Amino acid sequence: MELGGLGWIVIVNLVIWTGLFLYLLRLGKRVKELEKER
Amino acid sequence: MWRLASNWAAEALAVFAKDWRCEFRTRYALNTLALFAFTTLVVVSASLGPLGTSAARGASVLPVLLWLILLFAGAAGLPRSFVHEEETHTATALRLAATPSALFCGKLAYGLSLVWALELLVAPLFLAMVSLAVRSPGLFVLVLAAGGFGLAAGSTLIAAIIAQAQGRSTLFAVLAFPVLLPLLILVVELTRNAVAGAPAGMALHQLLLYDGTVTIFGLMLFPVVWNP
Amino acid sequence: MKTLLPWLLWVWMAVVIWAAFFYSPLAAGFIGQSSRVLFFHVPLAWTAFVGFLAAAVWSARYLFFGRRLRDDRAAAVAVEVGFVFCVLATVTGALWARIMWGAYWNWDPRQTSIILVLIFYGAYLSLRGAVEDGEKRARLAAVYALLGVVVTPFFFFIVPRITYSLHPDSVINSRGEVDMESRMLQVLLAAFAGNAALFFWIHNLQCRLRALAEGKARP
Amino acid sequence: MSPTDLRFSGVSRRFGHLAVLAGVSGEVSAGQALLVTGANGSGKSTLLRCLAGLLAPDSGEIECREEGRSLDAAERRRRVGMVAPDIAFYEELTVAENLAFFARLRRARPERPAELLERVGLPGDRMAGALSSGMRQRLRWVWALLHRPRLLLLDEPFQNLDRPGETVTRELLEEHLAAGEGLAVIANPSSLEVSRVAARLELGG
Repeated sequence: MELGGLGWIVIVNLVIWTGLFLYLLRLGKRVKELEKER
Repeated sequence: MWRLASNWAAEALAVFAKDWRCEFRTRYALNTLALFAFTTLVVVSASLGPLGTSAARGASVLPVLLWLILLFAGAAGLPRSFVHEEETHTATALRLAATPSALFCGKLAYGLSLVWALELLVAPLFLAMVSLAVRSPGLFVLVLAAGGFGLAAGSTLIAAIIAQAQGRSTLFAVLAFPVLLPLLILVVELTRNAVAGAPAGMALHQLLLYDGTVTIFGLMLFPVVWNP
Repeated sequence: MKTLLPWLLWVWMAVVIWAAFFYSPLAAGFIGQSSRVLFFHVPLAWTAFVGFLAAAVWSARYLFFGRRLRDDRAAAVAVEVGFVFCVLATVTGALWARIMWGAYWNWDPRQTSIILVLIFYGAYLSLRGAVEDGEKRARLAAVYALLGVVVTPFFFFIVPRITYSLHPDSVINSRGEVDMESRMLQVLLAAFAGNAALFFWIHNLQCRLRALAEGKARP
Repeated sequence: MSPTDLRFSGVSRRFGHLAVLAGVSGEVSAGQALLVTGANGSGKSTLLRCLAGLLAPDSGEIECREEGRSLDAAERRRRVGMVAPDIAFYEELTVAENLAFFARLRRARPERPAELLERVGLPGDRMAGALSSGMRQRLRWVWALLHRPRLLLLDEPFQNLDRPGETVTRELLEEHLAAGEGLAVIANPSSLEVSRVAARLELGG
């Protein structure tokens, strides 16, 4: 892939963002489960 | 007020005297520091080879090596002042008896005298072994003194922190080096200036500012580190 | 409402990403599309910075206002999450540097500073790992976090002197003005707001998770 | 000088997941002793360390009052004299040098160490590292009493002492309490016969 091209930037950032969001969702689910347990 | 201050000074002095008396009986810190510094000194100047004699390149590289030797020798000997108290369980008695800020000052004075003694040994030997000529010796001595102070102050505070943790010997380097790095950069820059005979410039003010900041921070926060 | 908020943040960030590519113009003097990295790289770095600052504030609060363990927990989580953000900022920065300067790493002042910050907070985390007792760990780590805030400003004077910079002007330039195309600035600030929200969201969840885990351990 | 009182309530401390102390309360006034008993691991030493200000309790109040004023942790620490198995001295220094150092820190009279050493029968010129365990215990007693403490915290105080050693340290304790200004908290696995014990606290079980 060409460096400096749009594709490169899109891919890197989408990886970061989806990663962070998936992490956030998983965390939220775990906290909710644990809080329900109490 | 006056009595309070003189009591405080007497306490700090007592800690300093106690540390040196223990040191003279065992010679642990003096031996390790001196041997460590001397060995690295020989290794460095022997493996350096011709670079040491090339004045142009030497003037920029050699100050780095000098301060790295001092830094690592300090890291080998300085943390002991607090680690030993915790390891031999004398820290409990000291916690109940000493005023924290006076204790910090006593320990700092002890560390400082060790570092200055070390510099007195290492610096002339280093200059002779790598045949480095210093154009402004006054600045060179000043940098050694102020840099040594910063090294002792930072190390004393970090030593107090790691003495209460596990894995002390490696942890000291991990915690101390990021804190000492600005100091290291400044003293290397100033030592280069001293070697080249250039004026000290802003770096000297910044070095003194660093010394003052770390000392005041240590005096203020050491009680929190030392006591629960 | 509460279940809606994460989706709102989702949409917000999606809009920001769209705007970064289609709304904002390209900045002058950058190779290809590379100036668009700005909208991802800069907010990450800012957010990490805010996180570390917040950690120092929580540490000070722990030490001097009540010694509550939840302040310590908040400081620890802020450093951990801030560390991740900081790593991401470093990586995006390095990728951009490869495009612009031809190498991933070239000891630019910014790169030097960010690696020093990473080392410092790495040391903070290893200190936490080396103390078992909760009260002691909180106390020692808080002092170290504050020491960082006192010592790191020195790099601000020193680092530019020992390295030379190719880094573009900060958003607020050396004359203290904001010098940026207004559409770019809008997207940048929106991205920062999204990042900060994301940071504090993760922070909040992690703190609750840890409080629950600690409560569970107690019989 | 006015007498010192100590009161603590709901003191809890855990180490990791292990709750060593769970909500312990008690009270002692000047001239009295509190006797704390309990099996090994019941938290006697932990309680004493909390009272001395060497360990922060997770929850609970420790209040030390003098002239109707309550003291902060640093002031309390200054009034503590402690005999405990984990108190050690500088092995490279002689007994007299150790005590001179601590007398300096404690602002005690310079003659005080020698007087106490003579009472307990301990040679001042012996290296602290070369003491037997019974002599070490006597040194701990001398160290604890250097500055005429208000709060005397004794953790297994007669451990390793021979008959004369126990007699003289019991006398010292009696004198400390008889002066009516300070108090004592005594922790021991089994019950002890000590005069002026006003309250007993059984930990664990």
